[in-house]
Amino acid sequence: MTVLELKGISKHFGAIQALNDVSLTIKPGEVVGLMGDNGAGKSTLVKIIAGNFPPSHGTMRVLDREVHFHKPVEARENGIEVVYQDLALCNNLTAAANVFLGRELKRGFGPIRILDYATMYKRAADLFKELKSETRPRDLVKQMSGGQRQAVAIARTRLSDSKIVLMDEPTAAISVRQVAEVLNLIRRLRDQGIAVILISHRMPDVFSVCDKIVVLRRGTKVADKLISESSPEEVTALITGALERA
Amino acid sequence: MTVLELKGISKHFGAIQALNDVSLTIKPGEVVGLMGDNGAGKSTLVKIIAGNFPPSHGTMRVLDREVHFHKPVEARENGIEVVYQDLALCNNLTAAANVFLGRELKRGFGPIRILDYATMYKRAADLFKELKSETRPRDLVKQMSGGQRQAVAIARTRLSDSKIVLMDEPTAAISVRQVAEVLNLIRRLRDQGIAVILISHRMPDVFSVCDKIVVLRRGTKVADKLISESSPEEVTALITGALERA
Amino acid sequence: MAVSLDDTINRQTHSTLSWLLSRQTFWVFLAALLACIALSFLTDTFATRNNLFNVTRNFAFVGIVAIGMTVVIISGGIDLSVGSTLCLSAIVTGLVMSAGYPLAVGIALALIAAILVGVVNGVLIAYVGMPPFVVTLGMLSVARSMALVLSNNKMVYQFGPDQALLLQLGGGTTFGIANPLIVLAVMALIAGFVFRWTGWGRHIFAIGGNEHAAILTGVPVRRIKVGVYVISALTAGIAGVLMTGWLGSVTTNLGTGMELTVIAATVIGGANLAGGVGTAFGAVVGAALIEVIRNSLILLGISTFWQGAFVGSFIVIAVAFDRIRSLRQSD
Amino acid sequence: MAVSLDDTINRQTHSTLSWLLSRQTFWVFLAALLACIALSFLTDTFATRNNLFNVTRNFAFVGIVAIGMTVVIISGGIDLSVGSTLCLSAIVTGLVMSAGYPLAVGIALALIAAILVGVVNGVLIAYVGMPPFVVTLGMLSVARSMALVLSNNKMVYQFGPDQALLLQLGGGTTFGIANPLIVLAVMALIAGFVFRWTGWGRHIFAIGGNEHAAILTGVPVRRIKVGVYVISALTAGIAGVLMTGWLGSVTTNLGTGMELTVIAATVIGGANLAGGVGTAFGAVVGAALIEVIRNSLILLGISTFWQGAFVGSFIVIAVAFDRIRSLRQSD
Amino acid sequence: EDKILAIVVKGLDNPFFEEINKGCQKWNAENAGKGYTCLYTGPASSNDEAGEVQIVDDLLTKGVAAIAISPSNAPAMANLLKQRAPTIPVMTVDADLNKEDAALRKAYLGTDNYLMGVKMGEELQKHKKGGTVCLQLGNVAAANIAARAAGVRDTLAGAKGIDSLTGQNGWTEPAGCPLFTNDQSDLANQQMSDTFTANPKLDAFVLVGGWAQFAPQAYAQVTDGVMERLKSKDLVIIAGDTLPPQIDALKAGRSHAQIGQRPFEMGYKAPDAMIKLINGEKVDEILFTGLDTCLPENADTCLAK
Ligand SMILES: Nc1ncnc2c1ncn2[C@@H]1O[C@H](COP(=O)(O)OP(=O)(O)OP(=O)(O)O)[C@@H](O)[C@H]1O
Ligand SMILES: Nc1ncnc2c1ncn2[C@@H]1O[C@H](COP(=O)(O)OP(=O)(O)OP(=O)(O)O)[C@@H](O)[C@H]1O
Ligand SMILES: [Mg+2]
Ligand SMILES: [Mg+2]
Repeated sequence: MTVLELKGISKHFGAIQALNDVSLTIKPGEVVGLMGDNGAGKSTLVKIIAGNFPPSHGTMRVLDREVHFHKPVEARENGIEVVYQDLALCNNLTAAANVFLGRELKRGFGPIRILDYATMYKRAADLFKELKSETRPRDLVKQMSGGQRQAVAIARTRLSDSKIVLMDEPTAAISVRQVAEVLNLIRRLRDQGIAVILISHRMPDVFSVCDKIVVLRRGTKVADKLISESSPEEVTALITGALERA
Repeated sequence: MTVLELKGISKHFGAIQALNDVSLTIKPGEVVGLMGDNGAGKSTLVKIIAGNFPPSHGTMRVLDREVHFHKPVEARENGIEVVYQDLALCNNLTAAANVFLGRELKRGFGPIRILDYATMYKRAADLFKELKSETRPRDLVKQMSGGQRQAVAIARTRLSDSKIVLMDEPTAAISVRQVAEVLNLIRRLRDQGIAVILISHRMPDVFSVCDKIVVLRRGTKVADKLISESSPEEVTALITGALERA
Repeated sequence: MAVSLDDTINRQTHSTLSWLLSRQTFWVFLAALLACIALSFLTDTFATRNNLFNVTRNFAFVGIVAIGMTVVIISGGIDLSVGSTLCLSAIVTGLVMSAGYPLAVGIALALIAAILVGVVNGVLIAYVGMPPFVVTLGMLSVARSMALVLSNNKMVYQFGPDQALLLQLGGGTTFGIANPLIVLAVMALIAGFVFRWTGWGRHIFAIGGNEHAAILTGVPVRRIKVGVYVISALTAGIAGVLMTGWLGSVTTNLGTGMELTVIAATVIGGANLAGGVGTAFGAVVGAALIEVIRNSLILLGISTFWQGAFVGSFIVIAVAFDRIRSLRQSD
Repeated sequence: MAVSLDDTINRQTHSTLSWLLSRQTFWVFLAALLACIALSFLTDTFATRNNLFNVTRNFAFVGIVAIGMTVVIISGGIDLSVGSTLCLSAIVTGLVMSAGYPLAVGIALALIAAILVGVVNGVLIAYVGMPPFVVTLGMLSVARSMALVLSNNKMVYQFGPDQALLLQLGGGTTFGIANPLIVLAVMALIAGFVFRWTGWGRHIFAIGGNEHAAILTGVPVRRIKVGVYVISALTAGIAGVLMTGWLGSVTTNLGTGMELTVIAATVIGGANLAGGVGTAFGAVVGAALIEVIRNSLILLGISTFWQGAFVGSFIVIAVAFDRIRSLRQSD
Repeated sequence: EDKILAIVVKGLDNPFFEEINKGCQKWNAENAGKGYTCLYTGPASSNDEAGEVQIVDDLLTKGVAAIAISPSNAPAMANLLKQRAPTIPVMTVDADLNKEDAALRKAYLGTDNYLMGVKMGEELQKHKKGGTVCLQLGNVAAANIAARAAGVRDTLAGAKGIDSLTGQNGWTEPAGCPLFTNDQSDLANQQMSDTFTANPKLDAFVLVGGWAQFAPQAYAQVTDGVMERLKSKDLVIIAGDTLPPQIDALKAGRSHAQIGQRPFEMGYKAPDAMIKLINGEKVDEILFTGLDTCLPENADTCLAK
């Protein structure tokens, strides 16, 4: 069984060919490191999987069923959760409100259902604690540091039963302490059978948690192999173009 | 001689004490790694040095002269260049326009001085080449990838004779290839006698280029020592709080 | 260590008082209150039952529309078509009732006309992706033109069998309080509740804060945006019906330029045109303040030539005051 | 490797044609052109010298103010006070000249009054940090109130010894072209040059794109913003003087509601209210299109009741067209 | 195809002008097939003076057989006529050009506005021999309103050229008066009630134009507050125009006299006047439409048929 299967995905923006015939298969509980130079097309690939925009060509299957996402929420309904590179936070809302955005908890008296602030604060606090992040659920995101913001974005993916979590440079702006937590989190996801795609420029991170590594170069996939069969040196060579293909 | 000397700098935002009595001395050509947990106050410190806002308490000296910056351009006039964490780019302008923003090149016929597009494109292209970044000077920043944007922000600091360059996580979003270039750039700056403050969460980067390391913890300086006398383990312990002070 | 993390996470960063003091709405409320107190001493006519009744009734119309405008502004939009929508709804009420239909039919059709305006605005903004300023600027012309065409530019002042009911609705009182004021109060309470306690309310703030993030997190942004413009048009429609009842006649220049007054009220009350910030109470306070200024100029015998200067300066001062306070705080 | 990097860096990503086709201004220009051609066939009066003269003269006033508005909108602001500023400047011209002073003094004082308005707007926006919408909304009331107070609400229509000169300036022609049109052309050329070739022009685009970034990179944001509002007020002032000359009299109604027409023209011409985008040529084309619509309705004998519907729809269609095209492209 | 006789009014948003339109349409109905059509038009808003000038300009270009204008900005309109020097007959209705520009139009058909003001003043003086009086004016700077106000003031003061009543003949205007309504009936009523509140002893209120009464219900509420004083004629209200809701107000005792213009007659007679001018027949330069003086006792019969 595959969680996600991409076949011949291409994407161009006007004259720019961001992705060129990329195919990819991911099994449950697999952690895939997606690497590549800046502008190689990593974020574009993530956005296509997450339903932000459709590919110019190519097909996508989730759990062996062909899917065509027209908006992000459809991807989420198919069990795909994303931590975006730009985090996608509302600065004017609190951390807890951002975590629960789009799936607020409610409590009801009869047909009237109102927001359940207490539970949302409580659960958000628990999530932040799990991530070992000093983030206050009641604080506005506006005033938060880069790492705190990242914690909010990551906490979001933990709300539902997802099958695959896409993380676009989740460790880029966070401190050693929290990097370790994110990597632990990825391991925990894997143990629960959730697949993870980790985009990162940090070689050590990728080599410490990933099972498989995929390298994009100018929109084309130039490597797709088990981490145990590769090495940081090889990957660096692939990224920089010193090595054509592996 | 010191390039920069901070004495007892504190900063609070309402109830939040972001910096607490931080003192720091930097000599010409010294590369200082500034580390700390998320929200430790690193960016706040950088913004104070760069003249974005004044400190609540404390004094600052540049080249042994006390300074009080009221706006960023005053810091720049004192030879302080900054790469901000959020990059400070105008999405609607081209890469070249962003590089030269605020100090456009002009050519004149008599008193009328018009923008010198050709030279600006040329010089921007040279700077990007120097950084080994595939960034097109005529492209709008809007459409650029994270790394390309970073290259634009870094290119900016190379325009003038600066005495100190502050870099707030310049390598956070860029690929291995360009990380190496940025680190090389830092070394080249050092060789020219320019001091650098490098904020980074990437231990290997800090240990490969810095002479000195400063660790902030919840707004307080908990370490300020030569890199040769420290170790990644010690720094990690300082950041996480496992070690109180060193 | 775990305890200290817990502590940090649960720390309260604002006291209730400092929260209150940081709200523009609070300061404007204070300003309005002080103005009223000053006027009660300066004139012996301001604090009379009659004058207070007039003042409250007068600002109710602007206040009702301002609540709808607040919703739009929170979502990061703007609605310039409210004045024309109000006119259209008033004309429809008048025409339907003068054709002999009962009040309920008149109101229903008037509100349907208003909702249609809102739907067109909303669809163009949410689905075609056009800027709200442009769409509603266009609608400002179109809706008033429709009112002209429908009424053939005739003054409508006879409202058929239910005329008394209509006049009572807009011009009458309940327990000594002007009916429009009661409508305003009810709507403000509903809006306040929705903003704070419902997912929909949360979502309009999210859209105003970062629309892109709202889309990515699965907020039904387009549907909500259509709803937002429908609500704005609906409040204008309700105000149109009530104004018809109050005035006892409709002409096609009703509500001309009203959009700017309404936006002024909303902004004075603390809504931020950049989106993501605003309160229902603020809209009401803003509307009240503008009316108190207008009323006081006449009571104090100041030439109406100066009215614009006073109202305009007050718009600026209300917001400047808030800005200066927040500038000082951030230093 | 080095060659390939060079290649990439120097690659051209847009052809001139695709660049042209991606501009709203181009499409609106095309629309205006087609409308003119159609009208030339549908009516035998449109393409007459006389009518073309009228049309061009009429849109010149809106066009002149739209150029100033474009500057403001590029910088990410908005100026709602232009209609009132225009009126104030016209009133000052009238009063000064009817008091017997020469034309030059009248114009100088009128423009000084306009500049004052711009300075107040600019300082409040740039230095106090208030939102432009609020400040200029306040100024909309204040400036007109000043015009009322100065003129004592009397119509001014005798302009002293230099009356003939003034009337010639606003209503006369040079080489058969209406003077206001010449002023418009000169101003559009200057604006186009400034936008493209000066640091100041570059900086207003930067401020509109990311004000924070502009501050950090040392652009004198505050000073530029004050300048922007002064320019906007100044264009309104110039239009005010010219309109006085064209109309041959001034009342305090002049320019009422004009801000919305001007903004519509600017937006139709491709300026983006979010800031950072706009052209001088676009402002002129937008103003021309609105006037052609108005003129054609009369020539075609369509009931004036429908005029608002046409103008409003066209505002929406012009921008919708651009939106739909860009939506399709991004798919 | 019929030739066009155009009537250009100040703004389509005013019910008064709609009466002109009715006259124009009645003329069309009665004169179908005679080679002429009456066209009623104007800018959307009465505030849009420049717009009115542009419309006239466009109509001259389009080519009409004759034109009748109600200028909002008389000198501006005169200026246009000077420049275009049209060869077709031009006349004015409802509002005239200034005296010095009278040569630019062949005829004026409409109310004698000064006389209308005089009549208002006379009606007021039947009830009051002095006191405080507040005038409510309309759109800023409208010449016809100004002429009426002058008539009222001159009559009350018993002298010519009075700018403001400051005690002449016992009449004064309190602070804050006169009021300008911008032609908006809601604002007109708000101003009225505020003025009654501010000046509880006010002796008289002259609605130089009838805007407040165009909103009969609001007007009723405003006057309810002073009904006792109206009944006892302690407070006197004199108003301009006699549109149906105004007659209702008069009958209800909410005003003491209404001086009416005859807009329908203007719209109905203007086409005939224009045809005469086209044919070179002689037309009086000033064609005053009459004034109706409506009092509570003759409210049902005062209007000219
Ligand atoms: N909306 C867009 N319009 C036009 N071009 C785009 C758009 N989005 C991305 N691109 C281009 O597509 C290419 C791939 O961009 P993408 O963001 O996927 O790179 P990336 O691999 O995520 O890089 P980074 O590591 O810097 O984040 C780049 O050349 C970029 O300029
Ligand atoms: N403008 C502001 N208003 C209120 N609080 C602020 C503001 N800027 C920063 N803070 C707070 O100050 C503290 C320090 O923030 P700062 O951005 O300096 O952290 P940092 O060390 O740069 O973290 P990171 O590594 O995540 O970038 C944080 O708690 C943050 O929430
Ligand atoms: Mg990316
Ligand atoms: Mg930081």
